Amino acid sequence: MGDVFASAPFIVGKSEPPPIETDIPAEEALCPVISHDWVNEEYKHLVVAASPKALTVRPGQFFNLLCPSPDAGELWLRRPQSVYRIDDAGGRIEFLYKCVGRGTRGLATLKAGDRLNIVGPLGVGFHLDPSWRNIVVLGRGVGLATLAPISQLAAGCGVGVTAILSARNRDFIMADDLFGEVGTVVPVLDSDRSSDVENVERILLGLIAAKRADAFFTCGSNRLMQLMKRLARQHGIPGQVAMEQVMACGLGPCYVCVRTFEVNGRKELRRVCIEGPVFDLQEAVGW
Amino acid sequence: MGDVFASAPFIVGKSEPPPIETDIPAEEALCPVISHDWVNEEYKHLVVAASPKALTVRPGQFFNLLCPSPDAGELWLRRPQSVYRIDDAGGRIEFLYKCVGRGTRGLATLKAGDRLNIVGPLGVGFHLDPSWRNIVVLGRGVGLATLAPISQLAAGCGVGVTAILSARNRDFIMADDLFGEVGTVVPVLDSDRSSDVENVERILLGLIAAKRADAFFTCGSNRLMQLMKRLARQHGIPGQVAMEQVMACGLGPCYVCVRTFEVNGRKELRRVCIEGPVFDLQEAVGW
Amino acid sequence: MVDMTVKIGNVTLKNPIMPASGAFSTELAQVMDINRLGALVAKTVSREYRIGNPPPRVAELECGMINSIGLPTKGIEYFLEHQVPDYKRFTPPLVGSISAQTADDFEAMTRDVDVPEVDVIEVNISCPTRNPGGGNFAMHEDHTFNVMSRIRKATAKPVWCKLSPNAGDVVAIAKAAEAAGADALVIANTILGLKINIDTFRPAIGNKYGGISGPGVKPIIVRMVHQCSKAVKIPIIGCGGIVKVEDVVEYMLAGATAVMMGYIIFRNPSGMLAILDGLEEWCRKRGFARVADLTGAMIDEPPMETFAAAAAPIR
Amino acid sequence: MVDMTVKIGNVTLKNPIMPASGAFSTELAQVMDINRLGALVAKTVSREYRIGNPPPRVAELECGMINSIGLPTKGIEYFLEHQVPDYKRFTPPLVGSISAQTADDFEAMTRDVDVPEVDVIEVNISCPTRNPGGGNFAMHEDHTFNVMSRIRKATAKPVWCKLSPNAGDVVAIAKAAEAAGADALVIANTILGLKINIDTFRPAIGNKYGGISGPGVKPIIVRMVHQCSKAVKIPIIGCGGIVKVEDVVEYMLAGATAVMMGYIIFRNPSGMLAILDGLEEWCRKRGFARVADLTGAMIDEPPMETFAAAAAPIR
Ligand SMILES: Cc1cc2nc3c(=O)[nH]c(=O)nc-3n(C[C@H](O)[C@H](O)[C@H](O)COP(=O)(O)OP(=O)(O)OC[C@H]3O[C@@H](n4cnc5c(N)ncnc54)[C@H](O)[C@@H]3O)c2cc1C
Ligand SMILES: Cc1cc2nc3c(=O)[nH]c(=O)nc-3n(C[C@H](O)[C@H](O)[C@H](O)COP(=O)(O)OP(=O)(O)OC[C@H]3O[C@@H](n4cnc5c(N)ncnc54)[C@H](O)[C@@H]3O)c2cc1C
Ligand SMILES: Cc1cc2nc3c(=O)[nH]c(=O)nc-3n(C[C@H](O)[C@H](O)[C@H](O)COP(=O)(O)O)c2cc1C
Ligand SMILES: Cc1cc2nc3c(=O)[nH]c(=O)nc-3n(C[C@H](O)[C@H](O)[C@H](O)COP(=O)(O)O)c2cc1C
Ligand code: FES
Ligand code: FES
Repeated sequence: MGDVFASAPFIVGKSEPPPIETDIPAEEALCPVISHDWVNEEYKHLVVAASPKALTVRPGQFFNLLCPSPDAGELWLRRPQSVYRIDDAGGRIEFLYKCVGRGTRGLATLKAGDRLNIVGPLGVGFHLDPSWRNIVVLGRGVGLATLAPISQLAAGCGVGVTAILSARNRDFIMADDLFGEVGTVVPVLDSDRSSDVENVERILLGLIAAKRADAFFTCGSNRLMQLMKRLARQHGIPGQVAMEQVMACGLGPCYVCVRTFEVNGRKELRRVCIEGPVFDLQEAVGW
Repeated sequence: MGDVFASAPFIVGKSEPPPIETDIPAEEALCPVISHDWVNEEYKHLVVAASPKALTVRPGQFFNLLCPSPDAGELWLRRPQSVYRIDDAGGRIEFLYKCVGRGTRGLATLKAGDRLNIVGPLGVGFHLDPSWRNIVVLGRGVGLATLAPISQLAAGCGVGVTAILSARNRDFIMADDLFGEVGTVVPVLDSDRSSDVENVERILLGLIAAKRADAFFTCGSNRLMQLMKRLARQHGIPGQVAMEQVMACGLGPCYVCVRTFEVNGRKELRRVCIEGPVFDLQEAVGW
Repeated sequence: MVDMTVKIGNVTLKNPIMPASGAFSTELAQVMDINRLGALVAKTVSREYRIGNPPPRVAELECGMINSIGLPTKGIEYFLEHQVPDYKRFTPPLVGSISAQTADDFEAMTRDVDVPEVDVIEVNISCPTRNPGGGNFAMHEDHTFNVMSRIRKATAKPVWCKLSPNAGDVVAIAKAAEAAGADALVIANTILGLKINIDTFRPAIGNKYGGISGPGVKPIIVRMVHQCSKAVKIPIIGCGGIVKVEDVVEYMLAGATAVMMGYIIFRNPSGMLAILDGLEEWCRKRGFARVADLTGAMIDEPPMETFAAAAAPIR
Repeated sequence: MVDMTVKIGNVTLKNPIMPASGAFSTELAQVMDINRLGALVAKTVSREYRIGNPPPRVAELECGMINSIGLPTKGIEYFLEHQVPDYKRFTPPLVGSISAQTADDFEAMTRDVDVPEVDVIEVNISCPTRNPGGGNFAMHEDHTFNVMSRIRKATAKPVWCKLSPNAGDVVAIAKAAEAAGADALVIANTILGLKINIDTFRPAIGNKYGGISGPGVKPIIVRMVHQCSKAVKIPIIGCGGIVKVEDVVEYMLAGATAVMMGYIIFRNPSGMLAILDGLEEWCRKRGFARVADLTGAMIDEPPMETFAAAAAPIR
């Protein structure tokens, strides 16, 4: 046994991380995969059994996943995915993700019964103010996954939710059933040009006029974020945006995941993993 | 797809090597695994479907195997294994190997239906002189695997075979059925001390006296090789020995697999992969 | 019971497992009990606020990662006022890491971090992500000697000098650091590399060149640790590519007294503690009463296996 | 139809795929049609018979292998009498690789191999397995200049100089080789490393230190190719860790005109031809009419993806 290769402590699915004291908020854990299905040709829905600590995840927070490799090489960095659904009663957390590169292609190979190494819950989640009666969430693409749990939580607190879901066409409006359960769904599509900024602006202005917009939440599109930011500023509506950036540690030390923010006219870099991923909409700069 | 890792042309079982012209003696090929069973707690018997070129392998030649990895790291070097049985009619070649390290532990994970990337047939095999009526093979451990096909070939040519099989105990006398089919088996064991050099010497002397030793073949034990070498020299019996050495290319260029030989009193290094693995018994030095 | 303590000059660590600068902060307490570590090693700090390099700041390689963070820092004042007290909520000794562009500033920085709360000063003269040519003090014997001498005179605290694996003759640099009065050497920082995205034809990371870390660099750095351990008397801290117990053993056999780990923190945030536990277990199984006995225990003779012996006369 | 020819000085190769010295011989014709290669590169030869280093001569690493063969050779006479004619049974140009301990002998060796059958002389001043310290001509600018100047004066044949990745400032060495009249640079030989067997506590290979090759070294050598391609005008041949089409593309984008491969021959003896076919296919798909257009085509600007743009003001 003089020759031991890549026996890193917790090779995907190999051995159990040491138990962590309870006052430590996050953990590295191995989660059995419960189910893993294609939602459409690009997106997959992953359900894993979660430990009590993982179940403390709040909407907008994320986990950093050690994806299995899709090829003969190893994957050396984790991939962040925000929580898509928190099933407290069932002891499960769910992810909804798009297959884009090696990491997500590798993740897609997991089968029910396999185990996935996750680190989390991580980051700053969405904030829900008790005074809000009605919120608007506006998402596109993977942003829908990130916005789902805050919509659920809001509905659970008796807050009205309007979910504007933007997509290429009908097939890519995902989770509309989930959003439908918790509020009103307004799909806007590229295929019929209803996703044009002008149209989304009309819809948002309508909601503001109807007093159905006490707060804005957005994720997944720079174009839509800029729109929401402008309207929020004009109408004095508090807003939150969930951001993405390539990560390494996911925990704060490495400063890999920085993005630009603007606070009182001064630009600064913040780490998406620990100062976010949810930020004040007015401070986000976009690209 | 800008990120492609370890998509080396023929990752274990991934894609087919290009076809090779027929006048080229060896090839890199993917072979479906037919069966793969434990013979005892240390040895495994692997049967693969072979191409016509692989089937041209001669006793004593070997293949260089791209073993799958037993852990999360890759295996970077091939592992040589001599052919244990050539089933021309069935289009199969067989290996009998001992699990000793990462490579053979990885090899052991292959299941029927998997594909194994092999390079071969390689090296210089045993020579069978038409004038020999009776030969003696003396092997121990993995050496038995290497000696099996020459015994089969000899029997097929009507040559008498005495196979002295040395092992720790009865459980490690492998392939005695195969040797039994082709000649007389003389098991010698550590457990009853019949494997002592003195006893093996007595047996060999008996065979020489009985004119049942026109040629000697050995593999797998330095101690037994030295004995056979001495008796062969004393009695003018031609001998051949199959040698091992750690390899890289298995083809000749790299000079990794050298061992010492002595020719006309002068020591020299030879490459086991291409100048062997079968060498003249009197030229082998041992260790 | 295995004695896991190691001595680096006059600093005794309760075990040889440390994080590497730039991969660690107290934020790791989110997922692990950082009080179990041999020491806490802070991210490199420089005098002024530095924003760092443009994203993407990392990419994956065949056997690890390439990074070019560019030493972002909030500057020395922020470090002393906010980060040092933050570290002091925890028990292991604090290693502060400093960087500067001139020997003058290195000397001044040394005086600045020479506060009671900082137990050790690590001198980062080897960050390849600041100068894309890889040119830094640790690339040159005389620069190393000069800057380390100035630092030595400026403080009575233990000073650890972090070397660059990009230097052609790392042994000469090690000797220069020792001669200048360094208490220990950290071998090493990252190796300068380039990854090109063959879809976009552009570098994979924002700063073009970056530092390679992770398992692929280990055999190079283990060699440097061994070479230097034969040439200097001060302790060596091995750093590069450690992801498992066996890697720590290999570094210690090569001559390291302790180790630091960066990459593994990203892969397995609880990995350092798993390795710590595993190392103790390994020592127990192999009959080592003190982990310190592994240091330099490599038998500097060829392997003795059959196949080595098989070519006897060429010895 | 993609034009696969490349020009290295006044030598035109029918494609940029070559084996690396020490991993190739005509014995490879056992498994592949070696006439398809861009050139044949012989194992390094020195004047006298050399037995090489004690086995084991290789071991596996995390991401490739370590070797210390020790340049065994039957000597220059045997090379000229037996090996050269053997190579001449095949059609690609023959690159002879020479090694010597002194500049005098290098000059004499050059005259010796200056025979009509040898098309190119590759000068191996960079083998790390001969001197465990890694010290060879290619570690020093002036030694490189000196020996290459002597060689240049001794022959009118194309001379390729094989550099060492162990040099601290490989760009300076590259410039010295160019100034001395080298027609091309081969970047690079193996990187010096050490693997210790943690069962036996001994080095894993007979010579203790060895040269690292295989995929793990690629990002280091790609960086060196890029650095040197900006500093010299002569063509560069990239060598280190190539195992797939994409690796060849990466080397060429970084500035290489052609490539050499060692390790892949051990892993996939028919791999070089699969890569050759795949490279042509890649060029066709990407609309490159000539493979030579890849050379130096890296866009030397940061990535433009969303996430790069996300930190705009720090540009
Ligand atoms: C906090 C956070 C939450 C996220 N939640 C979701 C989610 O719920 N569903 C979902 O589909 N995706 C989500 N993402 C994006 C997801 O992390 C990336 O799609 C994934 O990492 C890409 O990995 P890959 O190897 O498949 O692609 P790669 O080949 O690595 O890259 C493909 C593309 O993804 C980008 N990318 C690569 N790594 C990261 C990374 N670590 N973070 C962000 N982008 C990256 C690259 O820049 C590139 O544009 C989230 C990202 C962050 C930061
Ligand atoms: C021509 C030839 C024919 C062989 N035929 C057989 C056979 O029929 N059955 C069988 O069980 N074994 C055979 N071997 C030995 C077999 O190759 C090794 O057992 C195997 O390579 C060990 O690989 P590993 O990764 O499992 O062990 P490792 O962990 O790599 O090494 C374990 C032990 O095997 C030795 N070893 C490692 N690599 C090689 C190698 N390439 N060649 C020889 N020894 C090595 C090591 O020195 C060490 O002592 C043959 C070897 C050669 C050279
Ligand atoms: C993201 C990242 C940031 C780093 N920042 C620093 C730093 O600020 N100061 C420093 O001395 N080394 C820094 N390093 C180098 C590491 O401390 C360490 O020397 C190197 O990563 C090798 O160890 P590893 O292979 O275990 O990661 C950094 C490395 C990485 C990966
Ligand atoms: C077993 C082996 C032997 C080698 N012998 C030589 C040699 O004789 N001359 C030489 O210039 N390079 C030699 N090299 C170095 C290779 O030519 C090449 O530079 C190096 O292996 C990097 O390429 P790779 O990663 O594709 O193997 C040798 C490499 C290996 C692995
Ligand atoms: S990913 Fe490391 S700080 Fe955010
Ligand atoms: S293994 Fe390469 S020459 Fe024998």
